[in-house]
This record gives sequence, C-alpha cells and structure tokens, in this order.
Amino acid sequence: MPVTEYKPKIVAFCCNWCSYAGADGAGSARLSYPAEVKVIRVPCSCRVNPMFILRAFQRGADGVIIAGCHPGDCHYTSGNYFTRRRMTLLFSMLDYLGIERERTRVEWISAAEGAKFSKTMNEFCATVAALGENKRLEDLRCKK
Amino acid sequence: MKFSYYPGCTLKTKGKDLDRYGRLSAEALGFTLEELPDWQCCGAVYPMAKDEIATKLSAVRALVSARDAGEELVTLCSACHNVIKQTNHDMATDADIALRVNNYLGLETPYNGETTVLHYLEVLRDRVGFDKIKAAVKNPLTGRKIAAYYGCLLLRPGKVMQFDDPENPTILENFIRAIGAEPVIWGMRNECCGGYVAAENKAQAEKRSSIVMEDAKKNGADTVITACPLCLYNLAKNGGSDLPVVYFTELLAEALGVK
Amino acid sequence: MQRIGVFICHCGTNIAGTVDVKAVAEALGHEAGVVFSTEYQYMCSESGQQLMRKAIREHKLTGVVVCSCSPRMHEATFRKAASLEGINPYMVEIANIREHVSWIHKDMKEATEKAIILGRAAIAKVHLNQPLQAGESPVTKRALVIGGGIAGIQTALDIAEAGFEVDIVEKSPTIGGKMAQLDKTFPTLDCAACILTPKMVDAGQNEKIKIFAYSEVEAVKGYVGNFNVSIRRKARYVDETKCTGCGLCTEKCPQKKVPNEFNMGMNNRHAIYIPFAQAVPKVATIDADYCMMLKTGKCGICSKVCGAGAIDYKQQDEVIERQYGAIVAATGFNPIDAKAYNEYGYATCPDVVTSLELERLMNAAGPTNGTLLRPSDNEHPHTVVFVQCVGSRCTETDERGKPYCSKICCMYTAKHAMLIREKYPDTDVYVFYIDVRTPGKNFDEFYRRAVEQYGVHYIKGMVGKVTQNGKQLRVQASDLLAGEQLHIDADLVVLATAIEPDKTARSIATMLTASMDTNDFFTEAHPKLRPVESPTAGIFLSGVCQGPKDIPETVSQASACAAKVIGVLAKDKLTCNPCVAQSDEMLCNGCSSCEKVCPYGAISYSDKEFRGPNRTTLIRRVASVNPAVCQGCGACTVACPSGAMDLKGFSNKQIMAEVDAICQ
Amino acid sequence: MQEMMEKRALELLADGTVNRVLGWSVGEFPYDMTPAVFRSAEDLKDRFVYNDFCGANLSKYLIKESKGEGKILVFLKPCDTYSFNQLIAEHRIKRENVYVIGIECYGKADVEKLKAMGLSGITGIQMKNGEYVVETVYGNKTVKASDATAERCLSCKSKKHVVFDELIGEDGDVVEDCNRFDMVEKLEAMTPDERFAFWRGELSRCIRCNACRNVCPACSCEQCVFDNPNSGVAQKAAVNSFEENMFHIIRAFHVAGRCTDCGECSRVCPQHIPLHLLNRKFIKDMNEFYGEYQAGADPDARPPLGTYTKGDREPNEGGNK
Amino acid sequence: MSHSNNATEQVLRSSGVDVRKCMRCGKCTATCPAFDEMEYHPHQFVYMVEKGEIEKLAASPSIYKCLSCFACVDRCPRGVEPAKVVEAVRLAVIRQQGQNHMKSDDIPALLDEDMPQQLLVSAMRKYSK
Repeated sequence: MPVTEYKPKIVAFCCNWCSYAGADGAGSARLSYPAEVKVIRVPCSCRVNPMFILRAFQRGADGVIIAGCHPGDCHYTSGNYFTRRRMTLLFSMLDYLGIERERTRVEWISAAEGAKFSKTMNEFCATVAALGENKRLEDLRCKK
Repeated sequence: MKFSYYPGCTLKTKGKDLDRYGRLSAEALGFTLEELPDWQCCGAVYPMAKDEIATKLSAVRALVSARDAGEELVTLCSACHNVIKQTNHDMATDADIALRVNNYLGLETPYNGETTVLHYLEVLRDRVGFDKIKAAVKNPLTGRKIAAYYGCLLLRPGKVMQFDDPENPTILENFIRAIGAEPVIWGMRNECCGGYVAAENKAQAEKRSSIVMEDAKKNGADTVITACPLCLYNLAKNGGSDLPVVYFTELLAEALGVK
Repeated sequence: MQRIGVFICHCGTNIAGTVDVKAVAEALGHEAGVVFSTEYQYMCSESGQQLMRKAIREHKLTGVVVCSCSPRMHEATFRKAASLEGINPYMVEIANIREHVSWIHKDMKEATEKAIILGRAAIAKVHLNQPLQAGESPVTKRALVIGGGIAGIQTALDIAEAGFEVDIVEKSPTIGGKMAQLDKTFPTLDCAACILTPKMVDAGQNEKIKIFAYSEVEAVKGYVGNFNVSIRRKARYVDETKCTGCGLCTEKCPQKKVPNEFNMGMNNRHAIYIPFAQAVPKVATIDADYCMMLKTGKCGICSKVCGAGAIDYKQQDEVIERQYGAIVAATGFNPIDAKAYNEYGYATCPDVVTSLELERLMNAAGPTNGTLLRPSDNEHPHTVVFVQCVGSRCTETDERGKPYCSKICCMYTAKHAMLIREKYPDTDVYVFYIDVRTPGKNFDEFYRRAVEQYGVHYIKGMVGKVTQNGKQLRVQASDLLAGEQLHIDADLVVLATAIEPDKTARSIATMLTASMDTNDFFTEAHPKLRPVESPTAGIFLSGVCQGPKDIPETVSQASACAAKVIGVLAKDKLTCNPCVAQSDEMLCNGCSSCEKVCPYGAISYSDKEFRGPNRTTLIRRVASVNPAVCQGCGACTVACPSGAMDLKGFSNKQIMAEVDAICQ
Repeated sequence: MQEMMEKRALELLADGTVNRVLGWSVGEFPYDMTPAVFRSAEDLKDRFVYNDFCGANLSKYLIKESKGEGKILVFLKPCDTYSFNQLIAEHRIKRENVYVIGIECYGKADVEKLKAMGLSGITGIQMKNGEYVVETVYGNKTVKASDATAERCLSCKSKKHVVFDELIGEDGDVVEDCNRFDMVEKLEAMTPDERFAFWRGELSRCIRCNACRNVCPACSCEQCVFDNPNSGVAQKAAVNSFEENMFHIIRAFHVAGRCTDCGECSRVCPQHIPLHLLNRKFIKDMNEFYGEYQAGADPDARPPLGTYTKGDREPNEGGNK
Repeated sequence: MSHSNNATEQVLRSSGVDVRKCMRCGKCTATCPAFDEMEYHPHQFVYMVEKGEIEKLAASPSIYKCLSCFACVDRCPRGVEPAKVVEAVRLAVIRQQGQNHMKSDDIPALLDEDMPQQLLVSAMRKYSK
C-alpha cells in the first residue's frame, strides 16, 4: 500500500495589524510552515464570524485557526477581547457537540512574532493532521 | 492561638535558652506552641541542588505533620526556618522536586507546599502584633541600645523567605521598640558572620564575626540579639568583642517579666 | 460580471525561484471572470505598473488581482496605479505569494499550488468588491500636549511656530519638568536653566500656546481630527489672572516645614509656594495638605499680604472641555525609588543620594546654593563613589529593577564626576560601571575627558554593599579587571537609579487608547519607520514616555513629533478609511448589540419610517454608523444577529467567498 | 383563573386602558392553545381560554402588536416576563404601549406526555389539588401533576415576574436550585464520542421546519440571515448535510446572552430535538466564565458578549472533557 | 563552548542555574563575604561553568569557602544565583568516592563545649556524602 501523507486543509484568519504582519515576518525570516495553511486577512480578529469558521468546515477545512493581537494590544483596543469571549464560547460548544476540540484554535501573535507564527502553524498542522479528516461536523446530520 | 512548633536539635541542647524563653513568652502572650511529634533534624543547611531529594525529606515530614494537624508551622531557629521554608517553597513551585519527594515518601495525600511556615518573629509581628506586645511588657528595657543581628538565614533568599525587606529589614527593630529599648541601625546586621565554617575554618569565621561585632559596637550598641544559635555561638566565641550576644527571646521574656 | 485582470509578480527570483509563475498565470487565466492574466518580473516597478495600466485600458478591466508580496508592502502602490486608469482603488486585491508562499515553502509544486489557491481566493473576493469612496472628516486645528517638560515644550513651540494653536496640560504648578531640576547638561556642560528657561518663557508668551498648569487630563473622547478632552484644573487657591508672582506671600507664610519636591525633599518650602524662580506660569500655589487656613480656617496671612487680591481660599477644581485635532503624550519619567536598594544604604544612610538629588546639591538654586555638601553634616565630601546601573538592566522577573538600559546614566555620571573634579580637585571620584555606554555625538569624547583630563577613577565592577562607618560610608565593591574586592571609605555615594515612565502614563494611555509595552512606555506605530506616532490615529509621542532618552534626543523627537502633528492639523479634511461598517436598515432590528461592542462610539440609533405591507408605514429603530468615527474593526458585524451590520471591503460574503475558494 | 383573567381584561377594555388583549384561544386541536389577539369584549368572551395547556410565550407577538395603535393587554407567566424584558432591552417592544398582567404559574402540562400515557381525545385540562384532571371525549382522567408537567417546567428557573403592571395570583421567587443544567452537565461528563453520538442522534432528525426559529422570542430578526440571499449563508434547499448543523450552532450563538431559557424552541420542535440544551450550554458557560447572568432579569445589565474583562479565560483553555 | 561535557551539564542541571543570564557586572563578587578566602570568585564560577572549565573549579579550595549566605543570590540583578553554582560544583566533587572534605573522624578535634549541633550537622552535610 502506498504511504501517502495526509495533508489537512487549514484556514488561518489573521488580523491585519499583528498576526498578518507576524505571518509576513515569518516569511521574511524564511521560517517555514506547511503549505496547507492558507491565510485570510481580516482587519481584526473580532471580524471573524463563527459563520466563517463553520463555513470553512462545511467546505472541507480540517482545522481553523484565528490569530490576533495579544490581549491589551489590539489595534482597535478591545476587538480581541470580544474575540476571546466569542471563541471561548463557540469552541466550548463545538466540543459539547463532540467535535474535536483541537480543530479550532485562537492564538495571539504580534507583528514581531514571526517565529511564533511559524511554530504555531507547524504545531497546529501536526495536531490536525493527527486527527485526520474532518467528518464530524457534517456527520451530525446523517440521514439514515 | 495554637501553632505546630518545630524546635530543631540545637534548641534541645546548646540553644535551650532560645527555646525556653520563647515558650515562656508565648505563654505570657497567649499563644501555644505544640511541639510536633517525632520531628527529625532538618539538616541545618538547605540543599540547593535540584537533584538533592533525600536531604529534603525530614523538612517535608515536619511540613506534612503540620498540615495534617491543620496548623501553621512555627520555627524559632533561623537555620531550621530557612531549611523548612525553602523546602516548602520547592514543594509548592518545583513540580519535579515535589513529584520525586512525594514518590519517595508515599504519603496518603501528596504534599505540595500547603503549610504556612512562620518564624516566631512573624508570629509576634503578624499574629500577635507588636502593639499588643508593647502593652504586655512589664519591664520595658528603657535606655538599652540594642543591635539586631539578622544574619543571612532569616532574610535570604528574599523571594523565597518573604520575611522582610532583605536589605532593610524592620521586624527586629520594631520588636526592640516594642520591648522598650532603642534599636541600633547598622550596616552589618544582614551580612554573614561566617557561622557555617566556624568548625572547619576558624580563621575565616573569626574574621567575619569580628567585622560584624565591631560594626555593632561602633554604632553604639550595648547588646546584640539574634534568632540563630549558630550566629550566637560564632559571634560570641569568635567575634572578639565584649558586647554580649543574646537570643531575642531572652530579652522578650525579660521584658514580659517571665524570665 | 467583473472583467478581472491577474498580474503575477516574479519579484526577481524571490517569487519565481519557488513558484512556477507561468503556471500560476495560466491557471488563474481560466478562472471565471478573468479576461487577462500575465506575469512580470517586477510588478511594483514603473514598467510593471505601466503594464498593468495598459492591460486595464486595453481589456476594459473592472477588477485587478496582483499576486505579489504582502499587501502591507504594495497594496497602496497598485491601488494608486489602478485608480490612474479610472478603476476604483478598492477594486484591487493582492494575493500574498511571497511572504506567505515563496519565502516559506521550498517545494516548487507545493508552492505553485498554494499560489494558485491564494490567487483564486483574491479573484473570488474581487468579484464581490464594490467601489468604495473614502469619506472625509473635518480637523480641529488645535493640538493638545500632555506634559510640560522639555519634550512637551519643544513640541508645543514647534506646532505654534507653524501657526497652530497648542494647549499644554501639566500636572505640576509649573512647566519645565525634570530638565528644570538639572544643573548642567552633557556633553556641552551648559547650564540647564540657561537653555530651558528661555523656552519656558517663549511657551508662556506665545499667543498660540495656552498653558494649563496644575491641571490633568480627565477624559478623552473622539478620534483623529476631532478629539474632545476634559481637563481638570486643580484648585490653586490663587487666581492665576491676578497673581503677579511677586512672592511676598511665600515669604510671609508661617508654614515653613513642607518638603520641597523641587529639591527632592532635601530642604523645605512654605505652604504657599512658587516651585522655582523661573516658573511658568509664575503664579503661587497653596498646598492644601499643609495650609493652616485651608485645614483649620485660621491664618489667612497670604491673603492679607497679597496686594493683587489673588488669594482665593474658596477656589474649586474646575473641569473644562476643549477640542483638539491631535494629541501628544509627553508624560516623561521619574527615577525609581532607590529605597528598595538598601544594600547601597539609600534607605538608612543620609549620605547615599540619587543622581537627581546630586543635581540639586550641585545647583546654585539648590538647597546648598551650589556648594557640594553632604546631607548628613554639610561637610565637603572628599571621596565620592558613583554606582551605575542601579535598577537598570535587571532580569525580566526582577522585582526591584527594570529590564532595560536607562540610557542617560553613563553620560550624566561622567558629567557629575567631571564637575566635582573640576570644582573640587581635592576630591577622589570613583565610578563603578558594568559597561560605559556612550553612543552619541561627542559622548565618548566627553567620557574620555572625565577619565583622562579629570582623573576620575573608572572601575569595572559593581558595588556590593554600602554601610555607615562612623561619619563615612564603607563601600565594598569588586574590581573585576584587577580581581580584587575593594573597600573604599567614601563621604558620599551617588546612585544612578533607573528611570521609569511617570506613574500617570498608564491611565493616560488608557484614555487615549494608545498601547503601552510591559514597562509602561508608550508603543510607537512602528519602531523604526513611525517612531513618534502611536498606533492610534491622532496620538503622537514625545520624549521619554516612549523610551529612555537624553535631552538632545528628546528635543529631536519632540520636533519630529511636532512635524507629524502639523501634518494632521495642516489638512482641512482627513480622508477616512472607507472600509468601515455599514448597517442595512432594512435588516436592522435596532437591538443595540453592535453598539455595545463598538470601541469608538461610532454607532447611533434613530427611528425611521419604512413602508409596510398594504401601504402602511412602519417606524423602526435602526442603527447607523458614523463613517468618520468608525475605524473598521468589524466587532459589530459579529455582534449583529441579523447580519444587518457588515464591513465594507471585508464583507461577510467576500470573506466567505475567500473561504470557499481556499477550501475548494 | 380563566374567569379572573377574563374579568380583568373586560374591565380594562371597558375603561379604555387597552383596546385589545393578547391571550390564548383554542387552535387546531382542543389541547392546542394558540396566541390570539382579541379586539372586543365579545371576541374575548367568545374565544379567550386559559388553562394548563397555555404554554406559549406571548412576548414575541408584542414586537408587532406594541407598534399598533393604542395599548394592548398581555398576560405573561413568570418565564415570559424575562423574554418581555429582554425584548424591552433590545428596544423591540414599546413598553408604554403594553399593559402587562403577570399571572402565576406552577408549570404547564405537556400534551405529548399525556398522550404517551395512552390518553386520547383530549379536550381540556384542569388542575385540582395538585393533580391534573384531563378532560377527554371518553371522560375525565386524573393524572399526577408531576407526570404530565412539561420538562422545561420541571426545571423552572423562576416563579418571579421581573416586570408587570399588575398581578393575578401570587408572585414567586427565583428558583435557586432549579437543576436546569443537569442534562448539560451529564453531556459534559460524557466522552467526546458519546457526546457526538448523542447529538448525531438528535440533530439528524432536524427537518428544517424553522418552528424553533419562528417561536423563539430572541429570533426576532426582521429577516433571518439564513433567509437573506445576500448573507452568503442563505439556502433554499440544503446544499449538503452540513447546513442544519450550521443553522443550529449559529442560531444558538446568535441568541447567546439574549436567550432567557424559556424553552419554547424545544416545546415546538415537531421532531422533539432538545434544542434548549444548546442554549443552556451557552448560558452555563457564560455563567461559569463571566459570572452569573440571566437574560431579561435586568434590562440594564451588560450581556456577557457585549463586554469583557482583561483577565478573561483563553479560548484554547480546556474543553468539557 | 568546546569544553562542554558531562560535568558541565551535571553542574547546570543540578544547580538549575542559567549561566547565560549573567551580564558580568561582578556584583556577586562585590558582595561576597568570603572573597578573601577564595581563589575563584562567584562571578568566575558562573563564567567558568559557562566556558565548561569545571575541572579547575573542582580542584580549587574555593568550593569550600562559600558561606551559603545567599547575598549573591539576592543581589544579582540578573537572577543568576551564583551560590547554587558553587554548591553544584562542590556536590559534584564530594559525591565522588573518597572525596569527602570532612570526615567524622575529624570532628572530635574541632569540638568545643558551646558548639551547637547544627554547626556539625551542617558541616557534614556541606562537606561530605
């Protein structure tokens, strides 16, 4: 049997001011992470609607990560504090539905933390890859 | 007020006065020191190495006894206090040491630094209060100029001991004021007297303790007080000074009229 | 249907080295709506832009996707180029295939695939892009400077010079700040007062500058161009408009035992006082903590002797509101409290002083009238020991000190050592240092003069302990180069204590919504490229509040800051970011969820009439966004349950289209 | 009870305090009590009904009705007053156009439970001495109240009216130990696989009839995002099996901090999906993470998702198990 | 550091000290009460361990001169804790067979009537295994 390495699909929402700049920093420093990670730029982590996350899963993403400025450093002063509450509740809910907790993540990555960006993405990819393909969200409604 | 009490080996032999006057004063001030059953020698010096486990066990046993009694653990000897407090800090903050010690001891309930360790002086300051002591004093030591010698073990490492400002302590000075005497503020009060090498390297111990005693004298002290039997021995024996060195508990007992 | 052009940049070999740019151009060329797709060596170059413009013309493009470096680099460049051909600049999207692809992936196949996917996502977004028009907001042509030290004064003078109004809010009774307390300044050794006080007078007399001394900022509302600030003018109990600063009251006041903060508490002042002779405004202030009249109602002498009738014991704090277009933080610094460092004896030995205290001991207007005398017995010191780095350069977890280098201590210590040797050649001066840091024009030369010309003993090592030894101080220190432990009998020990941001800075930063680092220094918008701006629009940074600085640096930064402020005030209108939230009134429930999460107060509600079924009219409460106030974070869009609130340029549909394209 | 309510309603209509009354009347089946607006004394006498099948929460109807001419009288059970208050907080109801009579409530009957006991031909119900007397075409049957009480009422959170103009019957207290999170806790204690199996069993029955949404007082949007062709998530027919998951999770998220836990969603679900367990999970988490909060209890309170503290827990911290 | 070897690693592990935090200010040495007795001083202990020169330190009587007064630990601005390095080197020596610096046979000659037990206990603990 040919061994094919499973490659998960990862969507990363990055805030324009810190984490997107952090991702650029990772690029400038040539700190690699898997190509499975695709970044979507949003003005602030608080722009990320739970609908986007579910939409990504719906369209076959295996993991979704949101990256924003560190709490207290939000370009818009309070955006990431709201992100923190919203995602805490959403992730807890997904977990409550029995969907693997490790498929969703929030990280605070500053513009100066290119290394953290790369490290985080490497770790997240490895975690999601270990879980395998995302099925559960879809499976919740299986018409028998 | 009742506390578990760890006297330590020296207080049972050469340092009996520290213990005796401490207990008498406690009685006069209305708190009880309940000696731990079956306590063992703490080892007299805190083993700093991360891989020293066996040498920390006796201190942990004392801490566990106090925890199981549901009491705060009081010590009187500075050295015991230092060993037990530092070991307690390890148990609370160093997961690796705590794990290995707990594995070794095989306790029913693992110990993770739950016990509060208090020095007798902390009991006076934080549990009794110097105001109350002042009120209880029968023979105020008015006119006496007393130099408090802290040495090293009560104060350092400051982050762990959390006893007082290690560079500008006030607890003994406030104690001296409470018993009616005048404290002498002097530079060497928190510098080492070399006690630990008094057996092995008498010359070094003599040099250090003379510096300390000279400074006390120069600053006008008539008496030096300490909480440490080792310091007392070293300063009195090797300090080359005619200044008397006594335990703080002795003066406390004197002031309280229970000596 | 859009007509989209796709342009793939090689960025030399930066992209083309890892991404098969031809394959990307080919693949994206087949995407729906794409009518033109090409690659080019440097899209950002003049010829690259021309190529794009030509394609827009020839293919009648309505949207553009550039696959290139980060949008943070050249989004503005390409938008501008597109707009020159009549396309709305917001019809341009960038796919970041350099920082996010070619620079991090090594495998050509993998990188090319990812580049195509990112390109598709950008195309999907452009399909939904709408032309956006940037709005405009008016600018209040006045600046506020918080803090009246040399930084604040310089910034205010430069702004006023350009013809704009400036207010200075200073919490103490006079402007002047720390520099007013200094004796001489390095590396020129000119007297601080001689160069500072003329500037203070300039500021005080400038028609454009209004000084609110003895005042504090209490609240800040609004946004760049339109700040509304509440200023508390603390009661001085003296009418500023009447007081002539004659000083008679301060002489006659019977309460003479008030520690004089201007002299670092080393002598006393009266309860009614003028901090120093050159104070601006030169107006007396009553210290309510000490004034017998205010405390007990008995005395009133100052009122009796005041010819101008300026004393007003009933004066109350007054809160005024002022409007500004820009705000400058110039909140300055303080030395840390050296009491924590009693191994150096500061808490217990009177002859251990800090460097700022030494400034006063050497200053002609100081407690000793400029003669260097030790505090304990007013004797001339014959041996002086300086200790460097007291509380600077400590480890991050240190409870007493700061992790940074305070930057100014090496130089002022050299100055002090030199001045003492100059004035009192019979004095031995020792400086214990870890490193001597003198990067600055004429700085190292200055330090060398202290050593070579003035014979100051510089010893590489640290002081471990200072003890009182009779009338002298016993200094125990290491001489690392000699491998010795030294014991020096000194008459005076001077501690170069670390400096820290003023304690009020954090609350001010919170009011300004400006960010701070862990040491409470204000964070700049970019450490290299935007060093005098805060990341919050309209907030600027001047002086030590941004990081340790000496006077030359502070003044340069203050002027740079002024230039940035003038840049804002000179505009009649500010262009707003068009990517702001917008409420669809047809969908809005008026529930106020969005309003609660808006950090700018940009959302308001009104009752509006809508046409209901059967020709009825319905009145509904609906939200609307003030585009000049909204900064476009999008917090409201997620709070909105009905989806009425959306963000222009980052709409729900656009982002979901990107998600779809990526997860295809 | 019905007589008292009817009498008071007639008085208020007669003295012009109100010009219409929002209450219940018999719907398709004799046990199916549906909300109705009565515009005259005659209409009221004719159709107004109140009994232990009147579980429906009338608050939501006031969004529309309170915008009409004149004042409307409404009868609100304690739990309904929370919904009413929440809608006031969201500016959806014009308070000055509503006259609220709070009515006492000791739990409503669940007709499905009665049916499950084998009762059929149900025509009415009356509470007598702590027992339900169920009227059927085959005669009266007596049932132990607790056996027929609706699930949501068994874990009633409050018998207190948080808002009213007058009361009929007694006002109660907030129920401190209402155990309403028991099932949530039970689910949390399961393994993820067990939880997944549970929800798969439940949610897979959803037919997207939108009954939950239509009845929910918090789901009162002018137009639901799932119906809005411009929202990007609207669907006429489900594109894939995912859509219903998205619908229920997003619906629960949209009402998080606004849901008063009235339980109407589960009551009306024709597939008997325990939808309230989704809402209760959010309520429980918000209580635990951000402090106790009851939507509707205080219209001026800041909802958990409309505020924050600097020390809030991190999203990645822990899960349920 | 080419000298880095097992002995160095053992000292680093056992002391728990990060010697790279040292900024070579010399405050530990400035404050050390045993300076005169020492061949290598506290800052040298830190620096030499960083360089891997354990043998030199192990062979030096300096390891028995430290008074465990913790002054260097408390006053170090970088949180390096030099005393722990000294103790770790000493332990590395006395843990070896026959390397006890003090033997129980030595004790009687040292005794005097006032000497507290803790002095002997601590000496045995510090100087022998």
